[in-house]
Amino acid sequence: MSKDEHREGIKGMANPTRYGIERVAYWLMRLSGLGLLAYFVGHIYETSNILRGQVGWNEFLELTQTTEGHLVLAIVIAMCVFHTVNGIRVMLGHGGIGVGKPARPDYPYEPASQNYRHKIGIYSAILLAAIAMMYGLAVMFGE
Amino acid sequence: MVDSLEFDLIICGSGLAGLRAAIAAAKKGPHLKIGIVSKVQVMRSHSVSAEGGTAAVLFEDEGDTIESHVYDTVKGSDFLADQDVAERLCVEMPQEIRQLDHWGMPWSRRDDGRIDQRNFGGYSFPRATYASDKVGFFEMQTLYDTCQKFENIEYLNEWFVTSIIHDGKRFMGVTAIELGSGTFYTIKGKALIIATGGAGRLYSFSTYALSSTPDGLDMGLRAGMALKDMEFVQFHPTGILPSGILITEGARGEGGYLLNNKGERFMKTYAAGKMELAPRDIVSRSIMTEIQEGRGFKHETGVDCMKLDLRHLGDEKIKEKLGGIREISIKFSGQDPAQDLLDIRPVCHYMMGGLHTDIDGATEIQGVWAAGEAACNSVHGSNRLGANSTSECIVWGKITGELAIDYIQKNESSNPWPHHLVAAEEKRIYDGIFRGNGDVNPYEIRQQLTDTMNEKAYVYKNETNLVEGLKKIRELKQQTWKHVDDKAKEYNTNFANVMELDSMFRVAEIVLLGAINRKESRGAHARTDFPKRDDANFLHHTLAYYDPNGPIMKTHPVTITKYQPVERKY
Amino acid sequence: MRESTIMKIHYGTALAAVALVAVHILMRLTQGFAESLEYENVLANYKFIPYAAMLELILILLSVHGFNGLRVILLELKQGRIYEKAVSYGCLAAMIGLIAYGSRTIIMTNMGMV
Amino acid sequence: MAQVSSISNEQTSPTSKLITLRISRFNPEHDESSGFMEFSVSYEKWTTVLEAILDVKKHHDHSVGVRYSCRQATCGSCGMIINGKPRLACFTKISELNSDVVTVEPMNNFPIIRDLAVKFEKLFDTHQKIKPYLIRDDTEIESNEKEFLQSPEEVEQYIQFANCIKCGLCNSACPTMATDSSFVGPQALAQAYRYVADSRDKGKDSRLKIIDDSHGIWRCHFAGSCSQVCPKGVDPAMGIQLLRGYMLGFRS
Ligand SMILES: Cc1cc2nc3c(=O)[nH]c(=O)nc-3n(C[C@H](O)[C@H](O)[C@H](O)COP(=O)(O)OP(=O)(O)OC[C@H]3O[C@@H](n4cnc5c(N)ncnc54)[C@H](O)[C@@H]3O)c2cc1C
Ligand code: HEM
Ligand code: SF4
Ligand code: F3S
Ligand code: FES
Repeated sequence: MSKDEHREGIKGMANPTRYGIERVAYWLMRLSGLGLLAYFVGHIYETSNILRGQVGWNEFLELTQTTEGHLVLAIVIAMCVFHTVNGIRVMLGHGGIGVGKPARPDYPYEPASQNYRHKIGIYSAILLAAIAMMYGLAVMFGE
Repeated sequence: MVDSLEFDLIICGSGLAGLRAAIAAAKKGPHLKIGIVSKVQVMRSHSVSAEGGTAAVLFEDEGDTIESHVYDTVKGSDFLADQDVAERLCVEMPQEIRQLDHWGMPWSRRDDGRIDQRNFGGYSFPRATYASDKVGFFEMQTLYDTCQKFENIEYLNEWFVTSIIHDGKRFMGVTAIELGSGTFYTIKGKALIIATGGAGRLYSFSTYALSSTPDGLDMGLRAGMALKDMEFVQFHPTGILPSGILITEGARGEGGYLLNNKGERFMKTYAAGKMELAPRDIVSRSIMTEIQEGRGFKHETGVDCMKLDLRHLGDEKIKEKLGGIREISIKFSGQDPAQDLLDIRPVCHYMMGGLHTDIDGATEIQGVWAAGEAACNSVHGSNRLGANSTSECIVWGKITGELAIDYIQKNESSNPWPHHLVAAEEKRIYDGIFRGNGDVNPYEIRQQLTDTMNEKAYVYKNETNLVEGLKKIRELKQQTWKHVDDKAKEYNTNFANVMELDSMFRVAEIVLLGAINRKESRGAHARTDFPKRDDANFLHHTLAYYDPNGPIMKTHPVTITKYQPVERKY
Repeated sequence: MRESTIMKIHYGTALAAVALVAVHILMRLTQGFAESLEYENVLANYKFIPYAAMLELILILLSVHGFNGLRVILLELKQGRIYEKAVSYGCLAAMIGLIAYGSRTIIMTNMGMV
Repeated sequence: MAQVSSISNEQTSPTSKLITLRISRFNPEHDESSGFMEFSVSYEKWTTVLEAILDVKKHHDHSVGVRYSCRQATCGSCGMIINGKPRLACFTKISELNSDVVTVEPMNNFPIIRDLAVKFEKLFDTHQKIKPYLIRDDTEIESNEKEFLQSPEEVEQYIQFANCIKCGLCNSACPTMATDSSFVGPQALAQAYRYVADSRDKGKDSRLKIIDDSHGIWRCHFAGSCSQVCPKGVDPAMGIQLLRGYMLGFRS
């Protein structure tokens, strides 16, 4: 990216402030997507330890079944729930569902696509993610 | 060596007229190179601000006739219009409306799917074709977007044209500055269409875009063409305070009232037959008379004004048909037309005058046409009816575009390129202006000039004021404002602004001189010292030619075909 | 491949994954979390062919989805013909690699090669 | 007869207040990097940011580079970043910013020409690329005997998108635009939808093909920032999702 294009760059792309909850959702979606991918790769590696037999598996389990490991897992749960719920919302949106109907705009213009349905979708994705994370923490630390 | 470009056809100005010409030309001469040169980015031209409508006869099945459109136009012009020209406008227009429709224009529709029309001032049939209240904007969009189809059109965005180069008889090219880089260019061409629009920024209280300055007109003037009928400046009755942004005549077309401080619809005193929908010159004068007789209001800026009442139209109708002015009044004036009365006042809105052309839009130089508001083919005479101007732009855009192509295909120019003229022009703008010296702020001079025009040549004029105005402007001209403090080449709007100011002096002088000479009242030209129309002495057009010692004024006959002048009553 | 086809796959894999991942996680929860991770239980799961098949499916779906997601992000970050080619093929290779690696685990475990 | 005099911008009334206007200055040909210049300007409740900038240009520093024309939010010239967000200078009143400092910068994601003026070539090019005109049989388009009938409801389907003034604010706000120099952008995508949704048009397939590209419509993630900054209520985000609905087979 050449400097004289005056693009906002990654900082601008990744800055979730300024533009309301939809932009926050965009940002969380990216982050959770990448996070999940990272976890997923790790997870595949983790499970491959089963090939090393009971000893190897347990060795590895010990590594992950720590407080830090549980915290990471809790975050993964949250990311997964958010990414899934918001993913469904985004897919509906991308299909043109729930984004409002075209109509003559009246001043002051309030974009119909930034509507309460999608906002509720985003908030519930965040909420569900939080609940799931709590639940996960409870399960993991409860024992 | 001066950098150089070459086109077959150069179109200077990218408003409605310029773009319509470009399409007509591109279709007719698919192998010719067409360049649209504009000092603003092509689609930013002033035409986007046109709001209310475009006049055309569409409903002959419901009783409208071309004949009636012609007569309304001629009567509206106070019989100064060339009647053959007016007829041409009205005959050509209906098909242009449909052509725009076929190009994607989002005309407002009737329930049966046909294109709708609304009422407008001075017409005997509702024939202003509209698209909400953003007619000019949508027309510009339609034309701009249609231009995108043609590969032989090139856009020179933000190129300031400074002069026309010709060999005394025939057109050869123009000189221009590419604002982005600051490079001075010659653009060679076989034909030119001037579509540089009106010059309403001669007045400080104006509906025009800030870019509507007289440099286009001045360019023609300096090249030896005449400016015609410049004394006729239209004041639109309803410019909203404090900005002067237009509240379209469509607001009254949809049923809005004008009220004085007694709460009366005062138009009943002045034009009982048409009330608020009398032609603009009459409504503007009525407002000023009311104000002068003490029945006006004071705006919080201290300026006198009148009220426009749209409340009875209801929120829904306002949103549907007048969404643009609703936005404007809420945003810029804090008044919601559904609840508040709007503060309005007559405002400089249109120039009937312009570069002298014949019925085909041809100027006095071979290979140069003029179209749109920059041209004066005398279709509007001394007062334009609302909605007739966008029509004019479209019709003569098309006519000149096609004629220019015919001309290019028939003529091969072979005269040697006049380098000395280019050198002289370079000297004029770089030595005379860019490297000029002085300590007077040109922007303050511009403010004073435009304020003077507002004060001395407003709705009502008289000898004393006009002469004072002329004197003041000549004084201002003598001051040392000819300098550009911004020394950079790139995007030097300071330079452009000072060149604009330079052109304002020449054109303002012609407006005032024309007004002083015309000792009668006709259409938009209202003299308190000569309140009557005087056909015996003044049924003629005014021409002004450039001369270094001040303009040379001449007259030109009016073409009258069917309609003998009678008293104009509504 | 047309971008629309790729993105349809992206959405399709996401949708299919919703159901499958749900089952996968529910399994962890029905048994009790720690218990579910015990070697015998895990091994038993792997040996249960329908479950192993489901794991394989999840593996493929999420690898495709995830690495295409990565491709999208990388494409948006920087442009250029060579870079874009590298990103596309790189993601494809990573995707195939991960699927191969994961499949190895599943198949070998399933066949009792532990 | 006395004429009522003009309204001059320079009038200072007792109601006028002062703000600090910070203008970003940069001439890429001469300067290494951009910097700010500060001016103190007075304003009334209706004063727009554009008026304040022009006031500076007239009275303090003639060399401020700024693009403007209509001053009524219809020409799309004056987009810039005002206090951190892309807005039209002529459509932003100082009084509504609720701040003693007004900072103006050139729009992001457009190359700077000078100070506040940016290059639009890219936007114009992408706009042209999506075929922004009615596509149907040429003889039908060029005949001007009869209008194409279109009901008010059919107009309603696209009129919102036809309000676009090509100001570029949406392209400046969009997160994809922030890093992707090849992305078509919300402006052009909304225009693609404008013509697709027009009942007179028959060019849907060819337009869909153009935007079905690795830097086409799919690079929109429904972040919605475009719609939030659009000064004309165009709602590009909606148009883009509806357009994508066609491509995903949700609509036909
Ligand atoms: C607020 C408003 C509302 C209106 N509403 C209506 C209406 O409802 N109906 C109606 O019929 N009429 C209306 N009019 C009148 C009508 O809009 C104008 O007459 C018409 O738009 C003029 O168009 P044009 O093509 O001649 O020029 P413009 O649109 O004014 O364009 C002039 C072009 O010339 C270019 N130019 C100028 N000088 C130079 C130079 N030196 N070098 C390079 N380029 C140059 C400019 O960049 C611009 O592109 C309205 C006018 C105003 C002010
Ligand atoms: C199971 C439910 C899931 C659903 C419904 C889902 C849905 C989606 C959707 C719709 C997108 C596109 C977002 C956009 O274009 O704006 C997306 C992007 C992405 N997904 Fe998923 N996804 C799921 C699981 C996963 C998992 C498990 C991973 C990790 C392997 C993942 C990784 C990604 C990545 C990296 C992106 C790109 C991020 C972006 O473009 O914003 N997804 N997902
Ligand atoms: S969609 Fe809105 S923000 Fe984008 S260019 Fe058009 S008017 Fe401006
Ligand atoms: S901000 Fe950009 S990501 Fe899409 S919804 Fe608008 S184009
Ligand atoms: S000056 Fe035209 S949009 Fe602001």
